[in-house]
Amino acid sequence: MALGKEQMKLLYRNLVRADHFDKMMMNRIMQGKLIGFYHPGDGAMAAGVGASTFLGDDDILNPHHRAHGLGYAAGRGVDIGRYLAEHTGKVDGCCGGRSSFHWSFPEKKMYGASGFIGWHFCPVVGWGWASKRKGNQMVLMASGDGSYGQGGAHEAMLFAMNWKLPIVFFCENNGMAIHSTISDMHPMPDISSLAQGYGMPAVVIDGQDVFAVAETVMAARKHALAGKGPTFVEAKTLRLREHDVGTPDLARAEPREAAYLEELKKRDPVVLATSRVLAEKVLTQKQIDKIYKDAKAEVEQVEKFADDSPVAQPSIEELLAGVYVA
Amino acid sequence: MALGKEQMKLLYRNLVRADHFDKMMMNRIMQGKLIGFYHPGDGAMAAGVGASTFLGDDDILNPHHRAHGLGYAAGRGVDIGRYLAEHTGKVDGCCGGRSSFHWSFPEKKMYGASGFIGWHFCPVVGWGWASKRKGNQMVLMASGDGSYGQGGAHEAMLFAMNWKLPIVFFCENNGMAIHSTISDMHPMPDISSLAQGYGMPAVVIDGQDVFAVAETVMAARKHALAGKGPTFVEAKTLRLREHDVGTPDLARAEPREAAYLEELKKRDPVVLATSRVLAEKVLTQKQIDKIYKDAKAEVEQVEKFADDSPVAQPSIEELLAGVYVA
Amino acid sequence: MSEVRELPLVEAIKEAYRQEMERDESVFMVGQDIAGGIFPHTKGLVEQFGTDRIVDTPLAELGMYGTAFGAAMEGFRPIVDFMFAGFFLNAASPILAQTAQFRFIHGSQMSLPMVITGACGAGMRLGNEHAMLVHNMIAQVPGIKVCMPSTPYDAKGMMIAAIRDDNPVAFIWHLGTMMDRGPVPEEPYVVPLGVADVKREGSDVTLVANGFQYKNAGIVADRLAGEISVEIIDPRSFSPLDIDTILKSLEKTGRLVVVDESWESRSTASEIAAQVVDRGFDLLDAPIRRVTIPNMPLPGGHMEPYVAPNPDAIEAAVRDVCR
Amino acid sequence: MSEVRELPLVEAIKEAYRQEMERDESVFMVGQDIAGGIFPHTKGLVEQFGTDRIVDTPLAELGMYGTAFGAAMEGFRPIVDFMFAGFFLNAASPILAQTAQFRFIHGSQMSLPMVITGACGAGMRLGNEHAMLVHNMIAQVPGIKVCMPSTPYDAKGMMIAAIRDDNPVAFIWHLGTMMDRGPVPEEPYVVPLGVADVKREGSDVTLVANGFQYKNAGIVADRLAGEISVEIIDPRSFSPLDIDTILKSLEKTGRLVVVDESWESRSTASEIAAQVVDRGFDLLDAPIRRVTIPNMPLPGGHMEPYVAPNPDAIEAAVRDVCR
Ligand SMILES: Cc1ncc(C[n+]2csc(CCOP(=O)(O)OP(=O)(O)O)c2C)c(N)n1
Ligand SMILES: Cc1ncc(C[n+]2csc(CCOP(=O)(O)OP(=O)(O)O)c2C)c(N)n1
Ligand SMILES: [Mg+2]
Ligand SMILES: [Mg+2]
Repeated sequence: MALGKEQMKLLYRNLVRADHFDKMMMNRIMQGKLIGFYHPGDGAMAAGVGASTFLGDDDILNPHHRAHGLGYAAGRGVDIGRYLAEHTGKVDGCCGGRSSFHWSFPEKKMYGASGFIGWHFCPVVGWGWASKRKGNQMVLMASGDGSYGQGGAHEAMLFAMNWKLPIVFFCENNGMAIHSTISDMHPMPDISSLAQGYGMPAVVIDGQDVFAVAETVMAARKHALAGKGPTFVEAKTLRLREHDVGTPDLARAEPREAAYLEELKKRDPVVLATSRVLAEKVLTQKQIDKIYKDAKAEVEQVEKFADDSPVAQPSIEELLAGVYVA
Repeated sequence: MALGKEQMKLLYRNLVRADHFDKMMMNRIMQGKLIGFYHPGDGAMAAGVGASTFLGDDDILNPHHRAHGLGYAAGRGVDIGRYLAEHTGKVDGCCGGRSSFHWSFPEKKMYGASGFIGWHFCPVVGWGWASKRKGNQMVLMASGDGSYGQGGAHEAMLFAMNWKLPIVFFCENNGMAIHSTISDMHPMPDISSLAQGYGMPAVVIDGQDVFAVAETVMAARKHALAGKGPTFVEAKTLRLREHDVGTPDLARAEPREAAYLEELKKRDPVVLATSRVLAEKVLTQKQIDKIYKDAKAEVEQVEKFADDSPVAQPSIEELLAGVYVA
Repeated sequence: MSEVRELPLVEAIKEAYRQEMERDESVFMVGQDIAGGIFPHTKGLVEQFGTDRIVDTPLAELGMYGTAFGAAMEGFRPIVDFMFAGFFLNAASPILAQTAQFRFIHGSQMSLPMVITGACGAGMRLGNEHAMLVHNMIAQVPGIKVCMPSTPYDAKGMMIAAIRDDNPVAFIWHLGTMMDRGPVPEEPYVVPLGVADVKREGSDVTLVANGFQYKNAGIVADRLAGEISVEIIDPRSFSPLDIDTILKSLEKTGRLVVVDESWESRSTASEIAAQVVDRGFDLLDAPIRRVTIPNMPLPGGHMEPYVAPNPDAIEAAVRDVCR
Repeated sequence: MSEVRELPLVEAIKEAYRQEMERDESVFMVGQDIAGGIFPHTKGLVEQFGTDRIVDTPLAELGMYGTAFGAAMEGFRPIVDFMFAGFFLNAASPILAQTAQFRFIHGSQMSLPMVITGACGAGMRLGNEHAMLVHNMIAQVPGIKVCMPSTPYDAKGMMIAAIRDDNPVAFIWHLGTMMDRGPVPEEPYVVPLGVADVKREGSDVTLVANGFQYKNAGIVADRLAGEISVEIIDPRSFSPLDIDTILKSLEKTGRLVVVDESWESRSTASEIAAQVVDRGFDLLDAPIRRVTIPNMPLPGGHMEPYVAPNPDAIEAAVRDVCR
């Protein structure tokens, strides 16, 4: 499925935006202007943007935890102001400021998040089942290589293949899970080898190439919507920084080597995408400059919105009233 | 690994014994002389006998739930009197009469049972880990096709392959899980396809052939003890009767067809083994008659032992003292 | 009043399923071997509703539960059947962590209308795993309603209430009540969740019990009739717990015994005692006694009858507080 | 008496690991990223003990827990670290069903010497999942001991006790106490499990609290000094629960407040109240108040400080029972 120029432009713009959002979050956490933690997506924002930008409005989108899903949020057109307000405990947060990082935009069919890595392998079965019953929607299920250790991943893949559910298992394989390296945690070179056990089609792609990701996911989506069942898409990516900002960056118990990290930096997806859009004359340098300017302006506006929003401190009674539907 | 004559004799004897034990349990449950339920192994006792008869004393053996593990118990040389006494709530039961079907012989390294199908995929990792540390023992992990639906199966196979643990995943695939048929529950023809996801060697064999089972498992055991890691052995077998005695025998919501069940009966493992030991002159008809006579006598003795044993009704205080190690 | 049909409790539950599935296309059931049926409560439903709405899954509780959990977000109203209620533990993480908090933590924007069900109870002599009443495990965590019926009438009305509720509801039922017969109106009706029921009036002591233990409570009240006047309250729901009805009864009796077929530790019996001593301290004329499974896994074999709560143990506790 | 070193609580725990692993070859640790270390309690251990005994696993709690569960049957003494205690829910089935009943149901022939551990507690503002204290979920089920230390001294002694115990022991620790410093003897020692500690004597009211809440209790006792004399009891263990020490204190005070950083429903606070009203009815001069998280998932953001138990809420409860 070759991309048109307008599609490439949109992907490029979303990638730049996502990259700006990620840097905004890194800056804020270091400045103490974010609640809790932040797991930086630096150098790995292409996968989420590519996977999410061309989904249908009815498709269900489960973002990866890394970069707190910002690549997917950018691709989906989520209101980043309300996203940030949630991460700062403000009344305009998308969950009223009570969720910290558990952001959710049900109207965008991004139902929510959890601190339990791999939790989504449970509801994805029902999302897929419901999508099949409805007939005109599918599920993009994003998560990391680490999450495929969970037993729930097996049950989800089993059910998906057994019932031919319209699900794309989209794995951002950055080769790491906190301090663990994938080679220590998985016996095969590719995570997607797991798909073989169910006869599920699997593709391995360069997750740094936002265009390749979009093409592959859209093909898998078509396959799903045609009633042909799930696909496993493994996007090879990388982790430039520590697992969460401020903690040590180790491989097992040793610091990761600076030279190795320098190598990784060469695969920066924004740099790759920029050369391509320039080479293929999709965008001019001037247009690119404008995209950067807009992204910067959007970040400023997002931060102002979140910072201006009052701290959310509802009463115990108000909170209790939110536990159950009356 | 070709079997010697003495090995074949032993397998044959254990098969006949196991078959007698299974019939004893079926009779007793129908007569109301057994507590709870019984899941008959009728027509499918070869797999357990074949898999367990030649294990080493230090090997850990987790029996399949079907026939309440009697094929494995017979192969392992477990005291069937204490086994039955447990199933009848007697003081001489292997667990003091309090477990019903949760029998256990720790001294035989058969650690216990659970009513949660697939529970064993959790401890098997530790059994395998400990066996690897000790170096001279392995784990025979038996269960049914249904149990491989559990997420724990994935985690166990992942850990086993990742750490090259000495485990044989022995699956008795009878094509059924209560009323569910495997073709409805698993997208591939073989359960052992799952092993491919981890690069784990897998073998599919005729589970009705007690000799083939023993040969295959012993080869997999050797592989495990050589430090080469786990093997998946799928023994194709069948279920002649209802899931548990007294309940309807359905495939989904329809009764299973009589003609189909008649077909299955032709694959009776005792009949198959008898022709072979006669044809290969491993045993004479006279010797076979003796084996049958002995098995019958053993059943009588086992039943007498269990029936003579007093009902176990310890006091609440005695029971409470058994919850924790003092 | 026209005469009312009698039905066994398990058929009352099935009638609730049937009527709600007829009324509302979005209701469906998911479980293991429910098309064929393990207990009679699902038998025959597949013929009427087909495999799109009576959904059998592989032997995998996370995937099975997930079918319901995810579908509920997409506008369906699933009923997920764990066969034996204790098997819910295989999906404890999505239930106790994710389902329970999903609405609240995400800003109370979404609802998860779903019923989590399973059979349980001492009586099969198979021990802890099959007998476990899991109500206390679930009721410990806010975000899921929890209930268990004692009579066929309540069974139908509470199941309909559970299906129509926009919250996740865990509805467990006791195998020891499965074949109990009682009047059940044919038309659909609702027994509200969170409301206890004074099932028998009395003046000397308040006896709280439900499920199979409700029958044991009745045996004890009969035994003591003429001697001690026992008021029996069926809490029906464990969460929310209707403590007001119990406090009101205590205004009359001043004495309380709570029966709970569960371990004593952190049980509904304990919770009721704690709430009563907090809010009704002045009403109490005697210690509150709890009749529960002592703190041990329920053994199987011949031990169930005297280890699980039973009429003798209940009678002793009632006599004790009435001394 | 010689001067005793001060250590942060987390280092006290690490010292217990280290000394027990030096003493006994069969002790090992298993968890996720424990070689690198998430909290300081495992940092550096892999250098001394190697990857055979500091075992990192894939991101898979069933397999991770299974490594410990199975190894315990084979004569090892595993410590399994869930990182955040709430993640235990991913292995709730083998823990709450299998581990808890394993010994008993199989005729008390085997033992499962293992420690289940994880960090928890409000303070990170991430909400329920990361903050959850899981002690009440585990203590509900008989067969596993459960405890949480309040001081570095107790942390070391209780961890050593847990490792040496032949039963499964869940040892949780509160992130809000991680860096608290206190005297910790260098040599190994044991603080017995199941024994509460009167950490501060008083005569007007008994205040039960532990972990981070023990500190809040101290703040309140200081605030009230001269006005209300507060006796602070640290239960240390939740299961078994040392109710005798609390009853003894009540003989003096007649008033009880229990702080429990957990939902109110079926909490340790409820269980203590129930046991006290059962066994110590005549000792009570006032209602028993529980200070807990109200029955809602703990929200994150800026709501933690007033939703979780805090000095103001504790003070109000104490004043209330002392009116
Ligand atoms: C159930 C559970 N176990 C462990 C953790 C701790 N944890 C948080 S992120 C993470 C690694 C996730 O790895 P991966 O899925 O590859 O995503 P990545 O962080 O590499 O993008 C772990 C182990 C958790 N949050 N939840
Ligand atoms: C966790 C759990 N889920 C469901 C059941 C109910 N159940 C008992 S046996 C069984 C089928 C097992 O199938 P399989 O593993 O193939 O063994 P088989 O009975 O065919 O020999 C089921 C679903 C159970 N006991 N435990
Ligand atoms: Mg990763
Ligand atoms: Mg089977």
